[in-house]
Amino acid sequence: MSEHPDRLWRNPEPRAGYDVVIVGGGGHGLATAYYLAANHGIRNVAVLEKGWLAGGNMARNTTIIRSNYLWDESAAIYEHALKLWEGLSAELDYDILFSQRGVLNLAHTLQDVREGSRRVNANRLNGVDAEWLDPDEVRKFCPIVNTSPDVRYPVLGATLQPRAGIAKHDHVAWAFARRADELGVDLIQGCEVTGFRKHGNKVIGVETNLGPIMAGRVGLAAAGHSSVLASLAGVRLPVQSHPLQALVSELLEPVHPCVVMSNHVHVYVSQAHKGELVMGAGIDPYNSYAQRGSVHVIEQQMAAALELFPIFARAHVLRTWGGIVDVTPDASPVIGPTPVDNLFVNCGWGTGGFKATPASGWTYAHTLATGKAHPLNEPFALERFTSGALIDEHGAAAVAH
Amino acid sequence: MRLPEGGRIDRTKPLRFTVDGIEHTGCAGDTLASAMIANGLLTVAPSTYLGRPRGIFAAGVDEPNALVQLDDPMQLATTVELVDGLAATTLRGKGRLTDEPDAARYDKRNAHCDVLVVGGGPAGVAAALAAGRTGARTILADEQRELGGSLLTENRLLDWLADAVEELDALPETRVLTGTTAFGYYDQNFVACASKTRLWHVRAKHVVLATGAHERPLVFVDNDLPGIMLASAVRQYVNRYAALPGENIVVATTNDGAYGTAFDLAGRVSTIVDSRSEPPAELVNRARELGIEVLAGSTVRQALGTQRIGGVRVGDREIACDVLAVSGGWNPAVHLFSQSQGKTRYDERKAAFVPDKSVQAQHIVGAANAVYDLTGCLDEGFSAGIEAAKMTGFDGEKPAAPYTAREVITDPHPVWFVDGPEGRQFVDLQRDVTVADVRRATGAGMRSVEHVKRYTTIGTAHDQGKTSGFAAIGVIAQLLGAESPQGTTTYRPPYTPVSFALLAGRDRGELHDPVRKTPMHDWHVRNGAVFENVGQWKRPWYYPQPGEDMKAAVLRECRAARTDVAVMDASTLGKIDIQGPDAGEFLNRVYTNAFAKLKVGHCRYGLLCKADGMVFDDGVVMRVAEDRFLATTTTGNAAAVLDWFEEWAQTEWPDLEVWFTSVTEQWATIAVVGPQARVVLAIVAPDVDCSQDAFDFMTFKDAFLADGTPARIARVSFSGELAFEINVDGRAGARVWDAVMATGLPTPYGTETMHVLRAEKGYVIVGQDTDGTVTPQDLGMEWIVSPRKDFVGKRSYQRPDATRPDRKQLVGLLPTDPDELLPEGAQLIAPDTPLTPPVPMLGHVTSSYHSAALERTFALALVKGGRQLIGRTVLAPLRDRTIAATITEPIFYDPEGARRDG
Amino acid sequence: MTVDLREIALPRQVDLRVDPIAPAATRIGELLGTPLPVVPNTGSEAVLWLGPDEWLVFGASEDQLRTALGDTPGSVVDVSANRVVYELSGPDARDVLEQGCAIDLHPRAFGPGRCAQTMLARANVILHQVDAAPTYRLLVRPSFAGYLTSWLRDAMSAAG
Amino acid sequence: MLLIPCPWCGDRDETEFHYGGQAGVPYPERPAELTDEQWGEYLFVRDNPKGEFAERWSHSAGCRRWFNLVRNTATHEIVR
Ligand SMILES: Cc1cc2nc3c(=O)[nH]c(=O)nc-3n(C[C@H](O)[C@H](O)[C@H](O)COP(=O)(O)OP(=O)(O)OC[C@H]3O[C@@H](n4cnc5c(N)ncnc54)[C@H](O)[C@@H]3O)c2cc1C
Ligand SMILES: NC(=O)c1ccc[n+]([C@@H]2O[C@H](COP(=O)([O-])OP(=O)(O)OC[C@H]3O[C@@H](n4cnc5c(N)ncnc54)[C@H](O)[C@@H]3O)[C@@H](O)[C@H]2O)c1
Ligand SMILES: Cc1cc2nc3c(=O)[nH]c(=O)nc-3n(C[C@H](O)[C@H](O)[C@H](O)COP(=O)(O)O)c2cc1C
Ligand SMILES: [Zn+2]
Repeated sequence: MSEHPDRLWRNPEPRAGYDVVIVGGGGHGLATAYYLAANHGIRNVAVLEKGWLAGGNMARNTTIIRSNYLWDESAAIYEHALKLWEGLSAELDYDILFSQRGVLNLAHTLQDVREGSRRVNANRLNGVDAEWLDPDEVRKFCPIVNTSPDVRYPVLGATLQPRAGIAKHDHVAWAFARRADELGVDLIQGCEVTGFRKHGNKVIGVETNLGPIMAGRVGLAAAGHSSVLASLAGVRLPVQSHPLQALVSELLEPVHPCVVMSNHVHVYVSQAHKGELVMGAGIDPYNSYAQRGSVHVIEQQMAAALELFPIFARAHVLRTWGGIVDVTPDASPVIGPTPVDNLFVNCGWGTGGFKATPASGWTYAHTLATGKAHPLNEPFALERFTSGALIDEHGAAAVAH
Repeated sequence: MRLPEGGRIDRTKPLRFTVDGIEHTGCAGDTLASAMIANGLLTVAPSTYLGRPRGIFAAGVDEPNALVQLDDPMQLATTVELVDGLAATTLRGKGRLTDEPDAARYDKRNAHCDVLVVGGGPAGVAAALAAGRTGARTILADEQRELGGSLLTENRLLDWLADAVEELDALPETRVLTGTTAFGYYDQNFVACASKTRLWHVRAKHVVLATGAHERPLVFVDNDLPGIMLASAVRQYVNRYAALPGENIVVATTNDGAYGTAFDLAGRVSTIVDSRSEPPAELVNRARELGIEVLAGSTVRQALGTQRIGGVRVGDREIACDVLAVSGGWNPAVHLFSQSQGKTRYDERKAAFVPDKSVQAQHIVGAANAVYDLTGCLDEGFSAGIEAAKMTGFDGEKPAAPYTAREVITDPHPVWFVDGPEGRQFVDLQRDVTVADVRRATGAGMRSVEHVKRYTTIGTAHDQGKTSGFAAIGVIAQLLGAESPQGTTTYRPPYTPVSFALLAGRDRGELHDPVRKTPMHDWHVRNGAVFENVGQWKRPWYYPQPGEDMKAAVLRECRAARTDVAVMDASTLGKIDIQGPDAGEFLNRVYTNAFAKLKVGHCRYGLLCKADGMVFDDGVVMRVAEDRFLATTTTGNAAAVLDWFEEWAQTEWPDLEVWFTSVTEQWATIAVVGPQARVVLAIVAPDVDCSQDAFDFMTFKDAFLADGTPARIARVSFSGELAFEINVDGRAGARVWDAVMATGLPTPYGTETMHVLRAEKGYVIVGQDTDGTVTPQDLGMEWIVSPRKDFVGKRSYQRPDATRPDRKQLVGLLPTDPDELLPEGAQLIAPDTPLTPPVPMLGHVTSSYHSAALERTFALALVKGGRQLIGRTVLAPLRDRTIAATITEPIFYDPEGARRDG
Repeated sequence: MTVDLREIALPRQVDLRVDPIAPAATRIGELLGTPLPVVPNTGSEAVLWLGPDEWLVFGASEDQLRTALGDTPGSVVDVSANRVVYELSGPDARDVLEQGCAIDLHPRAFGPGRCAQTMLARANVILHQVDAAPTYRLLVRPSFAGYLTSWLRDAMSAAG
Repeated sequence: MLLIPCPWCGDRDETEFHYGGQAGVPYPERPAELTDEQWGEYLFVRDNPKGEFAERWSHSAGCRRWFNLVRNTATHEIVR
């Protein structure tokens, strides 16, 4: 398996119409297109991307993959994703550098300990690998974590998902893109959807800067821009767009063997394959589409990082950036139909949708192909905000990941 | 080699240093790189991935090769100031973190100014002078140790510079920050600047960017050999540091800039290779006068040599040299400008991306604005300085220019790359990326420079593409047959790398996050308390006596509370004073139960829900007067509840006359709990009749304690026992606590015992027994949800999901084995459920303890349809065992409530 | 380093809420011997502006103020124990504060008679400049006092 | 780091404020009369425009007053 294949995509001109038009060429849009073609044989598909493919959050995320979510519905879909991740390099014939190095979620308060243990127990019963580590075991698993009891918020333990880890985000996007392209999907870059063609309450196509494109079904996969697009079709979504920042250090000799996340002190970090430390923190509080945030968030993140990892003190921040995350009231996504016929939405993954990419594509493709939810995404419908049947994953999403 | 004279180094101050363990000597004023060159050390560690020999290439922040490890894992030899004893190790692209503690101290400064000037070259110095003279508060920041920028390279206007530096230092409202890099330009003119150990937060009314320009390399075969250097760098080493990198120099250029290098090194330069077929005659003539051959319309095709450049191939000719000084053109340093959301455009004539539109209150001047003649740079700087000052309310004259010679800068003729054998024309030296790599990316279908960046990793190394970025853009354009370059990648902070420790500043160790302490804290410490972090507070968790473990201590504390008397420091509870004629009405609208009719002198427990109906906080509210209440909140939510009240009062019901004041720390609170509580009260507050008849449950009295301290004593109980809460002025807290302890009766207890006692009574802890998905009804607290009035969140209980019969409900659990403690967080399943995932779960254990009173373990849990399952058995499957338990009512102790009266 | 830090004891502190144009506000001004400041971020030894209808009053008691308030809707709360008071004084005092306080303390923007509710490092404070020495008063919740004084001492050692 | 104009205290750093989301979404007059859809919409759905946005802030570390601003969510410019 080569690092990069010689051929990725064709750069076609858009055709007049497609069976399915997917708006947004991020990880989710590309995976959806691939599974539409691969699982459902629907190949007359276009992915419309206003910028460059996978240039949104897909290019910006800290690549943490795990499935140790609390609620059954979440565990099911994220675990489905994790199983797909485990075979993805082979299936797509592209090395996505999936590294199952284990993810630690640190507990710093007694309540963190209770929540961690609750999650570990739920995970096990849901078939998700999970362990509880005491501070000593934490130190053995990740020797650079400061487990001294004398710090402001000592490490009281951690959950560990051994099968969790990281992958190379760009490779994932390109791998899906290449296979979708091979199967006949048109990946159209520089194509911004600016409106919808409707017939009564039915969407029949989209308006773009490259002209109208007709569509049997339209699937939105625009992450941070979901509200903007949905509002063009007259749909209001329960999402708010916020900046989420991340940063990398210079390349370093290996020091950090796993992924560490801490809700309480607000930081998460891993060391990427090349050697840079990749880290993030919480979202900036205000709404924004600017793909950047405020520097005090980074400063606080660094202070938190040094509490956990004193050895990082002299490392340097090389680059900071921001993405636009679409946050729902319950920190769980929305995948399913909208009140407008033939218009579907996949959004609200907020700070944690990279890990879901294959399962999001899998279930969304099913939904777009059949018009109906897959059992895995059924609970993630818009209706839950009416019924109140939320899937509140704030515990899992208190820190971005 | 060190030149015998010239330069701005101090030859009388020799400094010893080592590179890779070998000792050398440099001078004060050197950078590590200039000292290395002066010692004949041009070669640094081999390249990161291909292991090719590499040498010092630049003289500043744009250096791609000369990475060294000092204490820091990665530094540029070109920006490290030489100090005595410096020990550097050259690095192959990767740094190493070490465990050695960092002795440096880091701090931060907030600074406000009218005009911030970034960059202290001629343009920036001019701007700062002009602005500073008006009296405007002016800050001039430059990353280098000395002001002057390219003047120091070009040896020009040094006298003017010296005068300017002196004047700037003397201006009372002007501050010069050398060695300080503006690394991030954020919203509303917030500019973050870094020196080695100080981080500046500068908020400027106006910003003048005078950040200069970066010279571009040339892309040809083997263009990475040591000895190939930027022309301006060669000039800087010679003029500023008297460090000569070679004796036999060829200059290859696409523009006028490099002629200065050739002229300043005349005698050592044999040839200028100029891509332009007609370079300016003036320059050509001057070169010839100096004995330098000019090859017009030519480019270097290949560098010759293996370990170091030995010559170049130009057309069919080979020209020997030991240094090749290259200039592929100039890129205005628009990094900060772009960070500030300024837009750039491609300028065909200048062959560069130049500033187009500013978004913030800002000027961009000099080479950063693609103005390359000194006269022009000075003029723009002076004008910008004056304009900036005027825009911020100051006035003055534009200073007279110290230099007005007209220099004509002729347009460059860019050469994006010269073709040759695969894989040897380097685009990004630090990432070892070649034209062939870029060709693979474009061949694979990539069109966007952003894709090529990510496919090849161009521009993502330590130098963030300061030299390579534009080369890549040009190469892509040429490969795709585009007419001109299509755009840059995004400029992001930091402009140059910033250490983690600097960003963290002082917020480390003890100062990482405030530790909040109650007035009685010292007593707790003296008496051996083990503390728990609750929010930012330190709360006593339990008080082990010698030989006791936590379990023993807690059982003892519990026993004391149930059979004798025990006290707890409850000062951390949030307290909000609520006043105004509409205070009662307000509380009615936010709490689930009614408060308007609460009698003065009485207390009532209340529950707050969010609009979605989920429990958010709880606490006791006292009615102090007709128009005055005192509400308590949980420790962790004190600020959130006050915010919540303010939000509703101000934004929804501005017509209500009600005001809130946080009095959390006005009061210290001591809970005296247990059947003997009255005995303690009788000693501490002898004037208070605390008999059952005189002091009702859920009432309070204002009184004086034995020592005259005024107190508010409430009869409330979170344990089910007879209990009094003594509230006193926070300043008297420690004293009154001492008085209570001096009775010799009570046992102090901590939060763990408090949790056990309340759980025995089935009282919930918000956040432990609830998780934002739990309604009052789920907790079995229908009684507190008023059917008669509306309140925030009430509508939510009519939603289909809120009325499901299988909602999780609070129940009690008694493990079958009375010694078995259910772990908090254990999941519960029905008996006989097969353990093949996904295993259907019924709920989870929220609280679980050993009970002294029950002489067994017990727990609280949230269980689906739990109230219907009372009496049934559930299982908690754990990693190593399964615990069986019976579902019970969630009240284990004194269900009749007989004990609260003592 | 030329800066001095000490804790001082102030007479009673009372938080007052009243409509500044109500006659009661005038009555209270008379009681205090100085009108309630209505210019934001200003104050004196007797009273500090905290908000458009909120003041921190020094010296007068809750009862006195309540009497002066009379029937006018408002709020009077004794908060004497709610904040401790430090004085930071000397030529480097501003430099110390600038290490953790983001508001502009330059004499052109701040000065004797100015006050602000703001953040100093990670603690909420009321900052009040009393003279041009400069001397600043810092009013902070007692639970934060340990943190704040440690922080100040550290900043003092880096000042100048 | 946004610079936010508190109408009372003047310009202060963003860190002194608490964000309150969309402005002008009143609590329904008679919640009990709303359909589940309408109530759900009130609870969970807010505008999220790219561009000018009328939003609420509270000066939580200062005067504690809530106020409204119009800010451009694409540029962070505070319009009024
Ligand atoms: C800093 C950061 C760190 C993160 N870390 C993690 C992590 O560690 N683990 C994890 O699981 N998740 C993480 N996430 C979240 C994750 O990145 C996202 O949830 C996920 O990428 C969203 O799906 P996507 O890839 O399809 O989105 P995107 O890549 O954002 O794709 C949406 C695409 O839609 C396009 N688009 C928008 N409007 C239009 C239009 N009108 N017409 C055409 N195209 C349009 C956009 O240009 C964009 O390319 C992180 C996010 C950020 C910002
Ligand atoms: N002949 C040519 O083609 C050519 C080309 C480029 C420059 N020049 C000459 O260069 C000079 C340009 O003057 P100038 O003042 O515009 O630029 P300059 O290069 O002289 O000065 C810029 C200064 O800004 C500093 N700087 C850059 N970014 C910074 C940051 N983020 N933080 C702190 N400091 C930063 C640099 O270290 C430098 O000292 C003129 O004298 C001009 O003749 C000539
Ligand atoms: C996992 C990961 C690792 C990254 N590593 C680097 C890196 O080593 N060097 C670098 O300059 N940028 C790195 N980046 C950041 C990208 O350069 C870029 O900032 C990010 O994709 C956002 O795009 P933008 O900054 O162009 O908006 C990394 C990004 C991610 C998500
Ligand atoms: Zn304010």
